[in-house]
Amino acid sequence: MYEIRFHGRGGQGAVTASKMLAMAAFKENKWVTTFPFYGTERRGAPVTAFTRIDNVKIELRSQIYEPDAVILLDKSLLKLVNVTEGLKPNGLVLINGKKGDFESNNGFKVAYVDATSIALKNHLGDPSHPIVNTAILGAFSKVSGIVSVDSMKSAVRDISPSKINENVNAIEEAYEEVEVA
Amino acid sequence: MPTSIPKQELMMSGHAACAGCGAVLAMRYVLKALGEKTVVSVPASCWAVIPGNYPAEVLKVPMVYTPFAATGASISGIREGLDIEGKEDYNVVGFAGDGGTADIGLQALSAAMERGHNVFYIMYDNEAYMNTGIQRSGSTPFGAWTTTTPIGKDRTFKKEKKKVVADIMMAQGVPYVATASVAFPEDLIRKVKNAKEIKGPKFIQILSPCPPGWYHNSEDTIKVSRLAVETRVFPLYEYNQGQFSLYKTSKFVPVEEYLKIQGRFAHLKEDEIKEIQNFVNERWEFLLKKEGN
Amino acid sequence: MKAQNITREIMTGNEAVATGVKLARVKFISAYPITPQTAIVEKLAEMVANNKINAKFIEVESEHSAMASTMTSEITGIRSFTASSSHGILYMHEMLHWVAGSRLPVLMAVVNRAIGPPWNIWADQTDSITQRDTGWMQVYCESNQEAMDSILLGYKVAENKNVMLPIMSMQDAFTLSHTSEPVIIRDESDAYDYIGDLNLPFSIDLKNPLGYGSLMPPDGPFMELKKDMRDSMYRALDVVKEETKKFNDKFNADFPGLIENFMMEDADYALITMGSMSSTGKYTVRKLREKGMKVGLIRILFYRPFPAEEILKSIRGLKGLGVLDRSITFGQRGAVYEDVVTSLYNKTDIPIKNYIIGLGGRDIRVKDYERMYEGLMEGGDSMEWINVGGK
Amino acid sequence: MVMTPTAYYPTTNIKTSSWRTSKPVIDYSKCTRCMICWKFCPDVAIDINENPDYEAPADRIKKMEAPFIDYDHCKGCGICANECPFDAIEMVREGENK
Repeated sequence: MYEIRFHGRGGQGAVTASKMLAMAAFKENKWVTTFPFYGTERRGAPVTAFTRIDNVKIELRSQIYEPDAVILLDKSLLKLVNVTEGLKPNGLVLINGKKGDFESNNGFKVAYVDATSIALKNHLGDPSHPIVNTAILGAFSKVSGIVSVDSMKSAVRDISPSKINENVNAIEEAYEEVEVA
Repeated sequence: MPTSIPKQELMMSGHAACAGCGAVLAMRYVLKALGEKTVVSVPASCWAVIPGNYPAEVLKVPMVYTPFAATGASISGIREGLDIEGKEDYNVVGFAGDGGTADIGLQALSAAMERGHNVFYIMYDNEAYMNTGIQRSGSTPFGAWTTTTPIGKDRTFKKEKKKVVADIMMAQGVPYVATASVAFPEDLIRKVKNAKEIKGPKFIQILSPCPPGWYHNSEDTIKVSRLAVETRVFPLYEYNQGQFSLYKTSKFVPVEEYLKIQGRFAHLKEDEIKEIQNFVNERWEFLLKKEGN
Repeated sequence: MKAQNITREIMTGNEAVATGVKLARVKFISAYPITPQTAIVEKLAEMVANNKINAKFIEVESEHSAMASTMTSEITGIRSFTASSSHGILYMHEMLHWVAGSRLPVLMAVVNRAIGPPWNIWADQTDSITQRDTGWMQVYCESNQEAMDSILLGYKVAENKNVMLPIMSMQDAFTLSHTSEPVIIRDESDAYDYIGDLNLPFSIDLKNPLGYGSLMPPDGPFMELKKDMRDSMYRALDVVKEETKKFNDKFNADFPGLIENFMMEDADYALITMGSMSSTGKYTVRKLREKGMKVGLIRILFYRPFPAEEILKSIRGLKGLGVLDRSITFGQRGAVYEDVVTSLYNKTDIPIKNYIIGLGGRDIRVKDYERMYEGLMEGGDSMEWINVGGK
Repeated sequence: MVMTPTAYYPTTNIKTSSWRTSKPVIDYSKCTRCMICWKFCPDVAIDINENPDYEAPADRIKKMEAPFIDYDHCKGCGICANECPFDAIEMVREGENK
């Protein structure tokens, strides 16, 4: 079982990202569950969402306490949340940002992608509220190897309410641009 | 027969209403106007007791009993269910007292009217909770004694004015709203028939005297009802899709004539009767203005 | 038998319920939105708006009116549905009695959510547990698949001529309602074939103008009617078993029925659970089994009627039993605990513990289950609060 | 089948005459067949006799349907006597002859 925790802000698409990821894995005949932690969700407020992926039916329904990967849709959350809390040894941290935004001495694999720039370039969201979820999923596909980029694109085609081509471009660009520290 | 009242009786004899009950006359007239393709729903009220004990039924049409607050929702469900079955020609009637309409049922009533179901809501207004033994409702008029507005040393009779639900319904934009009286059955039946022409929500408030609750003799039910109209205490009006018309009384009759034959007003002093006369005059002026006269 | 094309989709519990309503050929929906049930109402409204379901949907102003209009629509002979949660269930409490007493086989989907104060929108079964005496059958779902299947099965059981009682189908807030997971969409024509049309023997009929619920004095058949409701509730136990078998044959499904026994064959210690909490319980059972511990789990699906006989059969040979309550009652132990203990009275000497867990959405974790199984091995019949006060 | 709280037993089978302390008596010589008594009866206890000869005075030119009291259901409220414009109905105490 592979467990992913998403951190974002309301309106950035963290919950949708967790669903798209689940959908992509489902397309590869995996069992998936995905759920947000619902607080008083408002635009801008920190949001957490979870996705589990396994080859067999998933029974565990608690929140994810020891994730294999953590995805940050907004690097400013680094000040607010303990990103690596419970992260498994050799776990993956993927950050929407630039190299140097986050340092880890604990052996975690840290990856960066400037999802905000990619989203803006593809006119996803508006300049004050870019929607970065598809870009970050493209990067996640590359650095995790859990779900193929084709499944990711296919999931986005199923779920995106609009701007399908722009979202697919964002996935592809992030897939190319993501860097591991 | 020298009367226009339909002969057909859809309410039967043998019911358990008090002698001289105005509420049974209201039901009798409404059903005469609507005919047998009718379904009635009643909440907790005198009318839940009038049909008598199970298995007795007093109406020749189906009758759905509901909890107190539910009349508006009850008729909504019946209407939509019948429509789904293609029974669009059935009349669906909520028949509730003033407590079940002005107080506990107002929310469900207002919502049902707003949703626009093709239903009748008949409020039989006996101006207090009569089924439970004469407690004050929002529809009890100023000056009336009830068991919860008793004549005591520090607080006597109801000090607040009557909440007129028909006025609220007009303000809400219900397509057909009317007030009626059991003393004027031809007018009452005409109004129900006018309402029937409209596919949408209809609201009619019928003043229905209660001999034990108003402390008048049972033979005076019609007389009291008639005086309520003649003294303008309970003006009769019809609001039909924006057209408002008020029934104008021919002569001035002082409210005292209406009050003095009812024990519930027996304690009133001269200045209090004058105050009631002023309320009545003000409201009459208001209604005249509304009509544009 | 025709070959079944299996369609599996990812959907939330709320979407699964809405899909179940469509498959059950519901013709009338009346509902009032409340978190976390809202998505059911929105999904159904969208289906109606796009003609994907042949039903009338009315947007009422309260849960009381939702249940009142659902009731009267059902009286006209139309299969009717509503959904609610938490305070909405409490607000319609009066109508729940009225619907059951009128013997109307209405179905309501309930998303289990806590009751305030303080405000809390998360999972907790107090809202439906406190309705156990209204005459409604209750089924608690563990997965989104069950959330869908229980709608079809639920109407079938409720409308059985020997039952004629309403049913509520429960799913936990967020843990199912907002969790997406794969669900097999039952074949539409098979579903129609299975469910058939509602045939209410006492529906509104001008030729037989019945009174529905008129005044009954003490010497009228009031007690007899209540006794008949209770008898019917017990008859429903067999009907659930029969209908579960038919359902599973029809759809090649594995709906468990009244209860589910998980790794109980040789178990020494077992926990009784209800709803989505059971999944993490099963996960823990597997984990403990790997360590050689003989533990098992009994999941109650139908809480009303209460499957006393099935539980008695399952617990034979245990050394310890624990009952989980995700609801709170004051001045007595948990509601499910009480029902289990009453059912087993004088029939076993196994010590039975009570665990209060997961109120107000408090997460139910693997280590909580580990603690509970540990507690069973320690022995005794105490009551314990799990994961409180930062423990 | 299950028991349901539904029923239909017409109330006309139930006699409410015992509620009465006085009974209305129609003086057909004064009655004009205006049917006002029938119209205002809350007990539905005044019926219409369709036979135009029913209780018709010999000199009546235009024979009409007549009201008659259903004493099984009349509760004796007195509205009919009070509303009759022709004083054709009198309330008589039960047990006294008229």
